[in-house]
Amino acid sequence: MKNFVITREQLANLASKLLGENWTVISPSQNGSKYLKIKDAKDLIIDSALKPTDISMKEHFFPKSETLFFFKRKKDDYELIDAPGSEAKTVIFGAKPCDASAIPVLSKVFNWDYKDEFFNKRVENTVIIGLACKFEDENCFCTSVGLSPLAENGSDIFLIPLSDDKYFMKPITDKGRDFIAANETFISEADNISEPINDFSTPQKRFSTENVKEWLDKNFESKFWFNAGETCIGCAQCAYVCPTCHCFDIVDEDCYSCGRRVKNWDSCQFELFTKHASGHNPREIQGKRYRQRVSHKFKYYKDRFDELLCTGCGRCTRGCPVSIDIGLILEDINSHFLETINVNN
Amino acid sequence: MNIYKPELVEIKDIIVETPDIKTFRLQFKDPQLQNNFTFKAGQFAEYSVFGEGECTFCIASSPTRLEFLECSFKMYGKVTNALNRLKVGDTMGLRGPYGNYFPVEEMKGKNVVFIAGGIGLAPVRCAIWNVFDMRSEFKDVTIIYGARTVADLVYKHEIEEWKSMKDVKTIITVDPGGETSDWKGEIGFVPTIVEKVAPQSDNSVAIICGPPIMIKYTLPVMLKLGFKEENILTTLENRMKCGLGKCGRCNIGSVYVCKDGPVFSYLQLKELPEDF
Amino acid sequence: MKQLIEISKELLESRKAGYIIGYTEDKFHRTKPFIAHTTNDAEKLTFNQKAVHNLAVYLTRLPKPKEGKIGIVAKGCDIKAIIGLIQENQIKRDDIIIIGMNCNGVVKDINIDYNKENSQMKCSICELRTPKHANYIVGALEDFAKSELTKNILAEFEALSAEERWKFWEKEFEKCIKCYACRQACPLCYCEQCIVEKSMPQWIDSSPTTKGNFAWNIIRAFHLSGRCIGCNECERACPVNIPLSLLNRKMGMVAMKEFNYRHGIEPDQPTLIGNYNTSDKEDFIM
Amino acid sequence: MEEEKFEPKITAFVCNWCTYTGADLAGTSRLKQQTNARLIRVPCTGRIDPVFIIKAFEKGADGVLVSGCHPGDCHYNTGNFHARRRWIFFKQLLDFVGIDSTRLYFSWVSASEGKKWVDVVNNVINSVRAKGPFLGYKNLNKETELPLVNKN
Repeated sequence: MKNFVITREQLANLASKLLGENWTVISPSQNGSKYLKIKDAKDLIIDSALKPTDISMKEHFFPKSETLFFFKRKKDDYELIDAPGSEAKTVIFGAKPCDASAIPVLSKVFNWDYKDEFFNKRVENTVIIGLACKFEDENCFCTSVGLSPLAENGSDIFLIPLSDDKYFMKPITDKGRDFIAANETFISEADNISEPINDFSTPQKRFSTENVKEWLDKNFESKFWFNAGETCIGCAQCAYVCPTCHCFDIVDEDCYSCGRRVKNWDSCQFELFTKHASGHNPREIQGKRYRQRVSHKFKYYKDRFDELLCTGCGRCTRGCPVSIDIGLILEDINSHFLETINVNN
Repeated sequence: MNIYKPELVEIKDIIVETPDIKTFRLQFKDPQLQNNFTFKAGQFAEYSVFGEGECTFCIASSPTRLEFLECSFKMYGKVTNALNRLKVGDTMGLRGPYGNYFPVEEMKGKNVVFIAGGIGLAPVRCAIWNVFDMRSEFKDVTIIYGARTVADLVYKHEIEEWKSMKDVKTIITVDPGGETSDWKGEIGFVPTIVEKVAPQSDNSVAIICGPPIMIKYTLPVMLKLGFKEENILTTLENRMKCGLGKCGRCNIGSVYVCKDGPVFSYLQLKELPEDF
Repeated sequence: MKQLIEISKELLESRKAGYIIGYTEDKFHRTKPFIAHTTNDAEKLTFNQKAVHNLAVYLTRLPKPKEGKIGIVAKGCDIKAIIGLIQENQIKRDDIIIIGMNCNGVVKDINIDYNKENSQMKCSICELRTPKHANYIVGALEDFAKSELTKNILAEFEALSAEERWKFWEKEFEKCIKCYACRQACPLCYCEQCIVEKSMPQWIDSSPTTKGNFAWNIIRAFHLSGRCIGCNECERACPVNIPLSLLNRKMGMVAMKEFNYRHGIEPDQPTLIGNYNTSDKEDFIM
Repeated sequence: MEEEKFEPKITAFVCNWCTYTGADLAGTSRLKQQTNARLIRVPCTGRIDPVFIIKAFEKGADGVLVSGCHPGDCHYNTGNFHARRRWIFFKQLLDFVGIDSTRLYFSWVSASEGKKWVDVVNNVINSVRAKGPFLGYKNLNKETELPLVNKN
């Protein structure tokens, strides 16, 4: 396998060239709020130490609002018109491992039976250039969910900093290899340089997801949930900023002669999410809704798709208006599990 | 392929069942689709009124009668109210069929008991006609149907037809206080009537559908009568949006009701977390 | 915080309070809302400069205690919200026990310790550091580093042309993802059914498009006109950092200028919206 | 070219008891008025939720007129007093977010003021016509509209 090296300047030149060829170029924004479409290569941000953006990268694959089709009324009949899909070739520079690794996880639910072509087309058209992460705060727990600052899952190409200015460039997928081949003028081959050894401070592993799952298997009715969810105000910002939360709503918007059907982000934290027409609500209190969120991430999705629905990015904790820390909740679950083992022994 | 895009169907007929329940007879606008459309008893579909949204109901007609596709709905929210405003000849959207179905093939050679309450008769009716159209392959058939009042009974004409059939035992009941002066049927809640009728439980399959409270009290009666847990079938009515196992709304634990359901046996229900 | 814990323990032990809404600290030294049900829980109660959350939000969201009143730890901002709720007949003063906290300013970002940069503007102009209407007053007032009021952002913003203001909000509202965290974090947003959840007809588009976002944010601000008590929790809750307090402050200014009114000051004062005066100005009416 | 053809669309929310009757009187008295205003009858000005006005702009209104009974004449005694207080806030809020609040007109027109109604409507229509189309909201609609290619 060939090794490649790219400098910061070459990355900017590459972005510039792609912009010239009408590619959509995305990078974390200057103010750290989100992954942004950039218009000028000078806005490209490649920084390992960057704090995860306020909202995750998923919006470029699963947008907050997406037209499914338009409908046009014609006398007594209707015409359904497909929404023009985005065919633009897209590249994302500097994706955090905790963002990039969410894409294959999401892909499972969007493809397990019926295939969501809106999502798939975007994934197909996008080259994700991941970047090793040198950020850590008390909210991060990627190592606890089986990832790491060097996790390559989901990236097509992975960058590891060699110095402030130079990156080791590792193709991961065929799409990544093709991208490198197509842009080789910007990339140096470097057989004499080998993959840098991990000199990253890795976040300490805080809990075992196996333990958590085993506890969740048996404690659906536990009082724990009602304490954990007691101070939750049900605002759902956690779900909206999450790289893996994928629940959505489908609504129609009308304007007399034509209208559209739209798919919008939604969340299990809302009371209305599961409320039946009859008024019966399976999850009528916040504790149950909080249980659903944690269980879906660490049990249900694992049971169903053999993946954890969490990448440990810590966004939900950083943004929570009432400072609920999912990491601490999971640590609690972990220690509850260990207690039960000790009791049984 | 856009999995969220419905096909266009035309309303061929509207039957007013009760003041707030209607049945639509639908046909695909595209004749080829109409010819090729098949489904199984118990499956559901997504019905849309453009500009208002989509709504999930079971297909109420039998898969043995494919000339029309029927759905019955009760006016409750935004979409069902919009459906209520539609007229014969109007166009609406339909996606489906989705979900699993009643194991009609496996029920052959067995006694069949249908128990329904209120609009819960819709999915059961689909199975009833399916069974009737192959009547010789099943043993005894019993129908127990109840509603709050006489006016709330749906499919009134068909009920009369079932009653007149010799090889079917049809018991209709209304809740106490819901009867009229000339009411000749039973008076009492469905679970009580089931216990009274006590259908044969050996070599029998029961299909139960109705409001959650009815199901809750009927299940113990069925067990008491000796029905096997795997032979008590019901359909779950979780809120759904996509019907495709994507939107996450109908989750009960790791089960997607829209894909793994809506038909569940009591044996399966027992294993699910109490989240429905 | 010994005094706070002692009062709380006494209230819980005597069953005068069914539970106490307060703050606790986690192992990362972040202060967070906490409901103390037992005297053991009460040991964990605390109060400090990171106690930024407005606890009054729980008064309309938590189930009533089976026995006793609701105890609530409240700094100035929380008090204003509580009084506001009393003015609007959502709670009764007699149903709650207020443990008032002398407040020495609160942080903007809960993950960072208090300092001049990580402080809230509202604290620099606070008039309620020692809460009124409380059953108890706990803690001592100390000097704290206030953020400087170097410029009046509101006045600066109003000096812009209408077109510039529209452009500004267009850019801000475009970001909105309709998570409704602003609503949920607001102690004065307690409607059983919010207007965005009314679907027959759908008054406010539920899609997070710029158009729908304009409608939502304008109506949210309008519904808080003359009611907002200025705790800034909506802005802190917003995951995409829309400067919502700008709207709320403007509406607060209107209430002050036109009616000389501030919400959440006196429990007996009639609310502004919901009452009228025959001499209200009408120079804008043809 | 476009501007020459511009005819403003006005949505008028009028109260059932005074202004609507006043407008009726204008009709029965055969008073001529311009026809750009679409009247929406509501029970009382107190019933007019500001969200109605937002909706009107969303749906393409170039101007909105709100009209009801004179203060003191309200059929429900106090509806228009409550409404008046709300408008004080709403008008300034619209201004603050950069929506031209001069496109929002308020008036008191009683059941006997057919002539005043005609004057009010004509004034509103003329002044909105002078302002031109309300582009702010119209441009927002582009995001959710059927792409032009398919419009024909």
